[in-house]
Amino acid sequence: MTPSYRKIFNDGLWHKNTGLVALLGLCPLLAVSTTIINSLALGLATILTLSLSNLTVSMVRTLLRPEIRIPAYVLIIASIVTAVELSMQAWFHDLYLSLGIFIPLIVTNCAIIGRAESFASRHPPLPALVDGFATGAGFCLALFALGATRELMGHGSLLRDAQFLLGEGAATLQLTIIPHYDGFRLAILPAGAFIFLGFLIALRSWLAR
Amino acid sequence: MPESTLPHSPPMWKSATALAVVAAAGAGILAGIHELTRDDIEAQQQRAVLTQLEQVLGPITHDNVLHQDLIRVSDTVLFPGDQLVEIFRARQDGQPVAAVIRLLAKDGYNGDISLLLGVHYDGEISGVRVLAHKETPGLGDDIEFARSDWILGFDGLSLTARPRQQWAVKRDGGGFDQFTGATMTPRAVVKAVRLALEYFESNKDLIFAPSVPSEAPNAAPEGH
Amino acid sequence: MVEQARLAGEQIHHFHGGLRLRHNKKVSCETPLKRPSLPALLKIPLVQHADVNVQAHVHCLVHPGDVVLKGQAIGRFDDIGGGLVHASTSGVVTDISLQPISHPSGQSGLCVSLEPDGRDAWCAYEPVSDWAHTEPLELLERLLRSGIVGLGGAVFPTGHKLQRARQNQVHTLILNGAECEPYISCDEMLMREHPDRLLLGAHILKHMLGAQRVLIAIEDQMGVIHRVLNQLIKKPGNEDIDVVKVTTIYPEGGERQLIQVLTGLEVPAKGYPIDVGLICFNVGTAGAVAQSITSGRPMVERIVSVTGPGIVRPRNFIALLGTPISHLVAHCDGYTDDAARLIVGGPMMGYALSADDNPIIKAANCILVLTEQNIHNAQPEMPCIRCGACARVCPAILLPQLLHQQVVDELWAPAADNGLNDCIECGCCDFVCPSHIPLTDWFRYGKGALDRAVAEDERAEAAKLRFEARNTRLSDRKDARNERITAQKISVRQDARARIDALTNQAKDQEESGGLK
Amino acid sequence: MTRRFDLPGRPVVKSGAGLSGAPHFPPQITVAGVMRQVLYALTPGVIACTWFFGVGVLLQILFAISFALLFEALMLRLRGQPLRPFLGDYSAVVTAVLFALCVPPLAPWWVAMTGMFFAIVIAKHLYGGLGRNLFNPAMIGYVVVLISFPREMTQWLPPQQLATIQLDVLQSVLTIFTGHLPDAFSWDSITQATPLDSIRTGISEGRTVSEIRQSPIFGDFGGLGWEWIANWFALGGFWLLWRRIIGWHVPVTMIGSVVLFSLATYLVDPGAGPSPFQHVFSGALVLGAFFIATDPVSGCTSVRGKLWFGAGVGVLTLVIRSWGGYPDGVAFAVLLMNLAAPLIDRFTRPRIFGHDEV
Amino acid sequence: MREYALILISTVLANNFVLVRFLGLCPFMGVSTKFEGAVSMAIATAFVLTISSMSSYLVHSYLLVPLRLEYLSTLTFILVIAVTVQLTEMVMRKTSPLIYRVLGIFLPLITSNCAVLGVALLNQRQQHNLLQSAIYGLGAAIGFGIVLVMFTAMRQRMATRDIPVHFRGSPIALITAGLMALAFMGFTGLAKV
Amino acid sequence: MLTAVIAITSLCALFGLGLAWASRRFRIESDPVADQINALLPQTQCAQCGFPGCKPYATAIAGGAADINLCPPGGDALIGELAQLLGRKVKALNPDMGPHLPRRVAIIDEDSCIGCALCVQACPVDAIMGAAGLMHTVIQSECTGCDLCLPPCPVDCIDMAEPSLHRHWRWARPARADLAAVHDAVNP
Ligand SMILES: Cc1cc2nc3c(=O)[nH]c(=O)nc-3n(C[C@H](O)[C@H](O)[C@H](O)COP(=O)(O)O)c2cc1C
Ligand SMILES: Cc1cc2nc3c(=O)[nH]c(=O)nc-3n(C[C@H](O)[C@H](O)[C@H](O)COP(=O)(O)O)c2cc1C
Ligand SMILES: Cc1cc2nc3c(=O)[nH]c(=O)nc-3n(C[C@H](O)[C@H](O)[C@H](O)COP(=O)(O)O)c2cc1C
Ligand SMILES: Cc1cc2nc3c(=O)[nH]c(=O)nc-3n(C[C@H](O)[C@H](O)[C@H](O)CO)c2cc1C
Ligand code: SF4
Ligand code: SF4
Ligand code: SF4
Ligand code: SF4
Ligand code: FES
Repeated sequence: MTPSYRKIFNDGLWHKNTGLVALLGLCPLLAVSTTIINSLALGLATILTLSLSNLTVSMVRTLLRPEIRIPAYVLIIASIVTAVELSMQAWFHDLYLSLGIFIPLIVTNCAIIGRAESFASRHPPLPALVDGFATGAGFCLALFALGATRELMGHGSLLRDAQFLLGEGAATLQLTIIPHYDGFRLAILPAGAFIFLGFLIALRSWLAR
Repeated sequence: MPESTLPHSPPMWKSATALAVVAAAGAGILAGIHELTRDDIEAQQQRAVLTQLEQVLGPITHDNVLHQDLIRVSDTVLFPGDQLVEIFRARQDGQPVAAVIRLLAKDGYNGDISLLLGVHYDGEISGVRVLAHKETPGLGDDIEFARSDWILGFDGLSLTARPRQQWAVKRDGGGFDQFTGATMTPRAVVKAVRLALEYFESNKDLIFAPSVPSEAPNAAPEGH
Repeated sequence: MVEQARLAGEQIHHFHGGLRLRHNKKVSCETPLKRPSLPALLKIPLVQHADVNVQAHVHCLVHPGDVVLKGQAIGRFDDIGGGLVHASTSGVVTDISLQPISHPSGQSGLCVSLEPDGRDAWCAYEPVSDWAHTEPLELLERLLRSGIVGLGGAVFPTGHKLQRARQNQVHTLILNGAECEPYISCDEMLMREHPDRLLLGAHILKHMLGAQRVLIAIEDQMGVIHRVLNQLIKKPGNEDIDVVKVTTIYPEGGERQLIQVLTGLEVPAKGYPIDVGLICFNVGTAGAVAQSITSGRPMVERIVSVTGPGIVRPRNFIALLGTPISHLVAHCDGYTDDAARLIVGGPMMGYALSADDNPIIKAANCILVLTEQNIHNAQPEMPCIRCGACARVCPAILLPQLLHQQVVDELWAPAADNGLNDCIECGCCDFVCPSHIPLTDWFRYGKGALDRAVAEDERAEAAKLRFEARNTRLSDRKDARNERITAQKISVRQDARARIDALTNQAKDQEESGGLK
Repeated sequence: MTRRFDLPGRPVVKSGAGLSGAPHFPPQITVAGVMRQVLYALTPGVIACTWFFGVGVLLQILFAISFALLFEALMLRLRGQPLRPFLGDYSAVVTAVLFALCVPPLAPWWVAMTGMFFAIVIAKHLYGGLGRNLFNPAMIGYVVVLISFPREMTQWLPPQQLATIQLDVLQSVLTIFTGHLPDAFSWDSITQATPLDSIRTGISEGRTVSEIRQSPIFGDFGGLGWEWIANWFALGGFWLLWRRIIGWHVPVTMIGSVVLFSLATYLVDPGAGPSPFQHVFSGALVLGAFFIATDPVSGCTSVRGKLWFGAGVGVLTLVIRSWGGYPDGVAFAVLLMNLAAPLIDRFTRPRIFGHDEV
Repeated sequence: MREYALILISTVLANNFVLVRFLGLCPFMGVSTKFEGAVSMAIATAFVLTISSMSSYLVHSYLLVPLRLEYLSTLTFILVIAVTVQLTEMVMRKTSPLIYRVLGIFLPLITSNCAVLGVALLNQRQQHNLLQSAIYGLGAAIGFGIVLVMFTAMRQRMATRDIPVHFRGSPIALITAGLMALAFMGFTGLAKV
Repeated sequence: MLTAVIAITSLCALFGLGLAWASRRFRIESDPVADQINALLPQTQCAQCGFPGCKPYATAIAGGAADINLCPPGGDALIGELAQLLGRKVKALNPDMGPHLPRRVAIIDEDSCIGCALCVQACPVDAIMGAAGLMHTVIQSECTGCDLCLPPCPVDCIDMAEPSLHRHWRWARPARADLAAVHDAVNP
């Protein structure tokens, strides 16, 4: 039985949010969320990969024997991620450089294989695509929230380096929220990433109480 | 992904074949995408290097392929710590115009500071940038262009424009500002830039030697 | 092995932890021992222990209305070795019913109510004229019927303890006079007033055990007793007896601690002193053995200290078992105005009672009454700050702070690993805890709960084995049957036909066994 | 007449409801008592600090205590805990004082605020408050402000004997409140590298220790002023030892390991690093050994564990001082050993009475 | 020698894989609140990481580079890792049932540990040779293991009941990891290269 | 393109062969993981999990064929232990399998028992004694409380009751006092 799209979205964005509830794909979440733009870039890459992988898996779901399902998914995902990586390298080179190995590491983001296994392999392509999108969007949301908090606390700005994602003209998008702000350096350090994510999850759990 | 990743049920070869097919399909598609993006990627990579070089070179004219005209040199006195220093050379009609030196300042507070230094053939600095460093955030990181204009203080200087004893931070009686609470970092950068200039001055000819020697001479010119 | 040279009358070993507490024994030692008047009614509980199930299997041997004589057996219990309970005086059984007894649970137990007839008439008894030439086995036989239990705290039937000890080679008998808990002074009074009885008990027990030597441990502040005992053991016949002074550190009187202090040996955690060739009796027990063997009479009374700041005139009594506590208190001129808590036992290990009409039992060495001021707690319970004070004083060398956490979280396996069962419930850790955590309460609870958890695990393991055994049995039976049937069929019909039939049969069998689900 | 007695278990006594058993004497020591004694023991050192570095020290302590109590009260309220027993246990005050002693005397007020927020709210109350924290709250607070406000945290004043300019009380208060010096002063003129910092930078510039020690900021064995502060803290520490509030294990192994290892390098090459004396009487080592590494809550609890804990703090301090990125390493060393403490406790359980192996 | 020591110090302490590099966090957070499990996981990871680090290197430099197929590295590395894990599992199950009893459960989980792929990719990017790759992998695993084991021991000491409700579970675990990262900042500058 | 496909395919083939060889070379019989899981299961053998006993369920979990939240007698405690053992996330007990109840034991009303022996066959752990035609009794200490003997009994003479093991007096769990009230009482 295919759940309603509304439920798919609710789950992906909030109730079963990968970053904040399921706690999968923590490494990229913490590593790249120093600024909003980095977060968004990785978030978009993840949405793309998830949607494509869910779609592909759902299309080939009847062809695969159960015992090779998972390895096959891994290969499919690895191929998609490499494709995304190549495209970023070609068209968003600065972003590619600043995200480093976390683009290829999308392969091991358990959320992707998890969705492939628990949703895409049991549902037709369209819902699978939507589920991939919703789950990815949930992850992107978590990334965005964390990135925004850390950038604001750490740099006192929002949307710095926007040109990396949106092209040269976007450099002016940067909002300096707190002028002459020296920066609360903990926010951009690894320790701060952990602590801020901890607070974010607590906040979500408080909101969802 | 709790279950194991590969099957262990009996018809092993069948599964292996199926997997190989998936992998082959993936590889095939990727090869296609790779073909498609290859040129763009190469262009982008060049652009990335060039942007960096041009930042420190400023507006100059040259007609060689800057990022490929590269030598690596070493000098035990001026480039301490056995480093191989990269020098990119800009030429116009085969004549030397300027060079970009990529080197490490070895005595930063927390480790090496990687610098990019653009210098005109006449020894005038066209620009300096810090590529990477490990200095204390908030204290020593004002050497970054992104955080302060301090690094622009080198622009237009040369060994002749500023006397040798002035190549130091103010606390040591020189002409460069230090940061409050962080003297070592600027001290290290100033020293590294000065040494690089000295090397450039004394080895100009070798650096711009038309035959492209892969290694410049190790011997340091005397007089330091 | 114990080295003779090391036992020059002073302790040379130490045990871990412990507390130096204010002694407070003098007040009750100044007045001589005395028997109180006969109370109007005795309530004799058939369970005389503090720490076993009050609903243990007990059998009453009399009926309401029966007339009993002093020393007549009136009940029997079967727990921990079993034993007899005797009438403390002569009189009429008025009632046999569940009554409040002196038990930490506050629960009721089966009691025989006895109305004394005032005659205090003994039943027939048979003294041993010459115990030194009587077979130890016969003495043991008498002891088993005498109702004597250990008076040091655990109330384990002395006859059984001796019986088990005789199976091992016991070389040293220790008499425990290190009465280390504050206020309690019944052992001290016994040693003051009847040192000869103590020595007699020592000789009898040594004879019964075949031990080579006897150590009497007393505290270093019992100066008078030390002198008297030393004079006594200089007399001929007492060459094998030594008196050792030990420093007064609570709980030096715990037998494991005492043994370590006297000999440097550690009694293995799951073992008993006899595993290292020793046995330990309370001095009161030795006195009771001496009395009972020489007179032939069972145990019907014990020495009880009635003391504490809540008592007007503290002192020691020789009390009949079953005497109401209030009767003894009345003989001490009653409570002071600020009396606030009634305790059976000492301040460190005793348990509180809610009313003073409870009877004296064999385990009751002391009736302690504390005042409001004594028990006033200046601070509520706070979280543990891991200061380690508890571990510093724990004589069992445990980490109470860790154990506490595990007991609170009900993590029984780690708690067992960390020695929950090795806790002797001495209360030292409680006493020093700046956070005022009732650690000992937690450990008492934990030990009970751990018992249950272990029993549950054992049951599961046994169930697993039986389940597997049953499965193999069923499948063996099925295999055998299949084989038999196949063999028959093959012999009668053609091969092909037989195979089909076998298959049908198999299918049928599967259906049958499918009923299992 | 039967007399009835209250059973233990009334609130005043022990465990609240239900039956409770022996012991029937309540303990004589209390948490607040322990913490108060730590505060008494800190007094000589605090006075010495104030003597050498001015009223700024007292002001920092005042600020830190106020913020600490504020956050403590706030968190107790949020967690639904009673205020009075926990505010009255003085543990937050101890945290605040120890934190304030690590902060430069003229640091602006938000340093104390941030530090106390991380110490009290995050390091302490998110873990469940008193006794539950895994990390030393004061040191968490200190490390957070150290990496977040490195500039403010390196503005150390010279001891009063060397100070050419001194701020009076009002100027100090203003500086702390505004974060800026009064107009007549500049940070570069009134601050000075600490002795440890000077040694670190000096060595990295290739000078030998004896050359570096020519500087007037050095005293007879440690830094001028700093060495006496260390002595007064040690005095307080000995008093705590005597009162049995702390055990000898941590201070002895911590200072001992620093002396041992620095002596080894010192004997090999006296010019390459500070002498053992210099190490012990510099920075926060003595304060750390008696007051910080001895924090019962975040340290090891078994005796052998305490020995390892102290030695670990000592060695790590030395490692960070010699090769790391910070002039002093006590705070990091304490936190790193806090990390390892549960593990150490696991492997250093004492042999239970009557058991064979550990 | 010095170079290898520096790689070790860097991966284990100064640039600890979990706390500074942010790799391998999912198993770090999720795997185990049980001490024995954490130790097993640490050992199993060390094993797999070292082996897969080396085999990825071999495949990369003897297959992908000669054929100019570097862009397929992600695909091949994940393949190599999966096979390494599977082989390790089989061999271990046969040769040492005792070790398998302890480690077996954790082996499949390792495939989804991004540190394993991360190490392979980083080796490639930092142009390590075979021995460097092996040491890098080992160092990463030791760093992961040490931190995991200490973290587990700490988590066991936490008193869940007293932690504010919304912080129970993963938030407090993350905050603890953050405070650990803070402590590990004391190691910055240790591996100056 | 072709190189890529050929290279990857041959790599796969190589790995496939390697694994195939290894799986033959290192074949083993029983699964130690299943034993570990079985050791945690309550051994009630009640089949509520949908498997004929605890061991089969353990094997199913080890093989990845069953989830860890199917055993009602084990309840949440068991799920926690399994999650720890297997490094999985804790889940709620699957309500389809029935609720978690405290352990009970069967007691046969000996007056009504007609000695049909049907319960004996049903009991998975041989906890019921008695010969056909005679009265039957449950050995209390061996009964796991699985309820399997209830349905077959034609006269409904079997009851489930609290086990006597739990009736022994033990010290109660200390309660924590209300700190605020206590503090006020202590410091008036
Ligand atoms: C935690 C800490 C980090 C520091 N980081 C740096 C740094 O990155 N760069 C630097 O030049 N000085 C740094 N310093 C300061 C130096 O130790 C030293 O005080 C300074 O370089 C000397 O300059 P001054 O004479 O202006 O005080 C740091 C100091 C501390 C305590
Ligand atoms: C903490 C503790 C303290 C004890 N204190 C004494 C004591 O002071 N005097 C004593 O005779 N027995 C004391 N005992 C009991 C002894 O351990 C031991 O049971 C007794 O000496 C054995 O003799 P019994 O069988 O005659 O009772 C104590 C036990 C414990 C656990
Ligand atoms: C359940 C139980 C079993 C005992 N079994 C033995 C025994 O087998 N051999 C023995 O010498 N003493 C045995 N004792 C007596 C102990 O050795 C010891 O004297 C008694 O527990 C009193 O010690 P305590 O008051 O220190 O606990 C047993 C005691 C109890 C309570
Ligand atoms: C000897 C001793 C040392 C202490 N040291 C510290 C310390 O270094 N840092 C701190 O925050 N609290 C310290 N405290 C106070 C208290 O233990 C601490 O706040 C707890 O960690 C709070 O749960 C100390 C307390 C004592 C008794
Ligand atoms: S004495 Fe109390 S506060 Fe101290 S460690 Fe033991 S239980 Fe904790
Ligand atoms: S009560 Fe138990 S834990 Fe506490 S000190 Fe005594 S033996 Fe140790
Ligand atoms: S549901 Fe019953 S049979 Fe299944 S595992 Fe649990 S106890 Fe065993
Ligand atoms: S007697 Fe009944 S309830 Fe008990 S184990 Fe046997 S079948 Fe189950
Ligand atoms: S994302 Fe790194 S392990 Fe999951």
